[in-house]
Amino acid sequence: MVYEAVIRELGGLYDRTWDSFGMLVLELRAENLFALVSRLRDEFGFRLFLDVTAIDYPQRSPRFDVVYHFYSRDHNRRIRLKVPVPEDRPEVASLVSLYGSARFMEREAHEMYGIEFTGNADLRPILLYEGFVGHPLRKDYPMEMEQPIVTYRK
Amino acid sequence: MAMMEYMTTKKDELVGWIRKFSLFPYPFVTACCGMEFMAVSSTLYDTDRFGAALPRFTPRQSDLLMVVGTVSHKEAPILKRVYDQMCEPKWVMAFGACATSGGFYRNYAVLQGIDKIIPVDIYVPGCPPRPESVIDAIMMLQDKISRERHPIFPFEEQQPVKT
Amino acid sequence: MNPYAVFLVFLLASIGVVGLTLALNALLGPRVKPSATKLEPFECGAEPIQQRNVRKLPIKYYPVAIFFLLFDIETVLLFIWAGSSGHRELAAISLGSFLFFMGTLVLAFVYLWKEGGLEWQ
Amino acid sequence: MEHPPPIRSFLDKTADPDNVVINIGPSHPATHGTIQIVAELDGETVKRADVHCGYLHRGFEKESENQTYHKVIPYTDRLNYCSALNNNFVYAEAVEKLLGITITPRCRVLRTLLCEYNRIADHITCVAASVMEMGGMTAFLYMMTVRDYIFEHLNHLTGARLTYSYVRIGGLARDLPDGWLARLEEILQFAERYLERIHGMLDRNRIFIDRTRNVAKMTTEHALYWGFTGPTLRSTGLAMDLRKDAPYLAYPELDFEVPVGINGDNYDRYYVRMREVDESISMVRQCVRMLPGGPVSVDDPRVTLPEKERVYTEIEALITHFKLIMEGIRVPAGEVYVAHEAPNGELGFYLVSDGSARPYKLHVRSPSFVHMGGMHTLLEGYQVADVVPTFGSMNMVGGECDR
Repeated sequence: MVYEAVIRELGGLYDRTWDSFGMLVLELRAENLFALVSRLRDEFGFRLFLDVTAIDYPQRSPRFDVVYHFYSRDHNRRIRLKVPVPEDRPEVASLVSLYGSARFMEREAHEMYGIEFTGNADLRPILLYEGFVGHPLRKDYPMEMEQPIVTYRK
Repeated sequence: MAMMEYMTTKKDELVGWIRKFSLFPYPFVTACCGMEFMAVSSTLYDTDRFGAALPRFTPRQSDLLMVVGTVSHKEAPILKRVYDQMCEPKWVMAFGACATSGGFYRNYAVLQGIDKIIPVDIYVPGCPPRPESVIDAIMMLQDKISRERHPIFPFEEQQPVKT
Repeated sequence: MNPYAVFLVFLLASIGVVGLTLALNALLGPRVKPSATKLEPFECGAEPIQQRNVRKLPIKYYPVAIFFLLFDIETVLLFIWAGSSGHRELAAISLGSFLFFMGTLVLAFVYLWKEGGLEWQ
Repeated sequence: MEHPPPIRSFLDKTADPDNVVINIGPSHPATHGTIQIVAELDGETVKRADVHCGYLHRGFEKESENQTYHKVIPYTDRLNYCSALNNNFVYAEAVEKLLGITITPRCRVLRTLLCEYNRIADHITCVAASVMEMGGMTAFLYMMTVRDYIFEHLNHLTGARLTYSYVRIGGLARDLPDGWLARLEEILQFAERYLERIHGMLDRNRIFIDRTRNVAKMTTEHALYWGFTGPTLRSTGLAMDLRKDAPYLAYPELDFEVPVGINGDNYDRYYVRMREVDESISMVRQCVRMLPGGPVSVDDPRVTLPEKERVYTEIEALITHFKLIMEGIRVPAGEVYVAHEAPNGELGFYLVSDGSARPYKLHVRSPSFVHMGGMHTLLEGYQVADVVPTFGSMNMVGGECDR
């Protein structure tokens, strides 16, 4: 099974691991994210980059959890990486050089949560528009605060 | 003077009759109502029976702007620009709950109804509306068109221009 | 009814229809001063990124335009030939001249096809 | 201009002066109204394309964080509105996994049946729209007629033509009305007859082949690198299908093949979708044959509403009914990622709950969003007219792409 191989081989790169409904979860620090992901891709065949998103825990000290999902076609298994990131410096290495689908996903996570992806030069807003202030999916952003572009009629 | 009144109403009715049966819609389709627009303009429920099915995909050749689906704040300037570039006389149909009032998306991303940025002539309720209610809305719009006034002679009162 | 009268009626009818529609349009149509946005080119609702519409066009468009013109005018002459084919004494001459005319054009078309003028790349 | 443009493209500064930079813009019939492609053209060939989405971003995640678990279901319909039931079932399975509920056998088979039935409607809509954009109006009208019968038929079951909200956590809204399955068989035969005509019209149609064969070709590595899944990936030759790799619902008992293309161009994507419709029709028939009896919803007081008679007579049923409606379902804390094979590819729901009655975070991994990320590689080098069939064959659905 690929999960035991991953746990054994990549021992030093992650801190904690547990099982979530049949899917291996690795919790790791932001520094060794790039190393872990490149080894996962090359040695264990996790070639499909599924998803990157973030979770906002306003009360917790490392406020954000950047969550990655990968899928390995050869072993038919999924894996989830969780990277706790502090609020003042929410920086994570960008995976643009490893996966093409990371471009759009990282742009979305950047504009929705304010996660900085170092190494991704093109972090323009993708779901929102130029001139949108703030990160709407954070828990402290009020739901109905609209920032209209077009001036309303009288 | 009564003859002149009679003549002008006949003239307005004639112009209204010509216009209401040759509506060229510009389907400004964005979301799920677009599936209903495809259903209403194809064989089973046919808007062509009312002369309103030949979609013109440029605002220059269309006179009915059907705003079909949710208009988000990123889409609002696009809608405003398409409306401005339409030739007179033009009418606007808010197709579906999202175009009418933002639907059940009450959040930072969705424009709460297109009448905040452009004047709307007819609202179609439903999410997505059933084809029958779309055809009913087109018939109501045609009644509205036929009642409009087209002043030529000085003594007729001027029609307020929709801003 | 000398033939020129028929032509005159035809001319008056065409000018009349066009004139009527223009007059009605000017008379009944709403007179609204066009705003700046209305005069801008329509680019699917977005702002046009480049405003320069006078620029060098690639040469590929030119031969395609010429070929279209060539074969379009040919169809115009087709109508004249069709019209004249009914008269007994004219029929033989018009058929011969037309076949010669069409033959040269078909030759040109075959050469053009083999030369690859119709391929886009 | 009185308001700034919503997007900024790198092409307006980096395009070389001889080329034309145009918008195949947001309000364009071929881009389904919500995608803006800023293309740099050299004559007719697209040199570079810059795809912008987000024009239909309706804040699905923010809305679902402020609704109870049952009230999120109507929002999941509007994700991929061509096949609303598939989204419902993925969301419901995510919540049921957290709650530890196993659905009843009848509900399991019925959900599979409806998944495949909605896949037929989605593929028909996709092929109809992309063929109509290439000029095949007759094929469009044939397919719209078939799809309209499917809509009316599902309207008879769920009450809505397009946005069904038919699923409930732990089951379904109601059981099949009588006569529904007989009508289902009629529609399937009707669909097969009409789809033969579509095959007759398109498969060996000179124009269709010239416009789609060897256009927007890609290899499997390229598809995996850009994260494509579903018919777009299978058209390159890799038989990756979640219904076979990680079977869910009642797919282990169904026998079906996974259609696979040869060289991953527009024609293969069209043909993989048409073959998948045939497979789905046979799967629906197998589901109808093996549909077991029994209740549709699991009778677990935490999730399912008691029957109306008991609510009017017994006080406990009234209390559970009241609590379920007013406070919603309490889902134990935890996180789960559930992915099904939606018509466009792998649709994944990542649900994090903190034990309250509202989802703490509900992220949707949407295939259309990833396809838009990689689509510019399929546009560059081809002609402007090929943008339309390529975009049509990717089947981008606005609601699912921008969420």
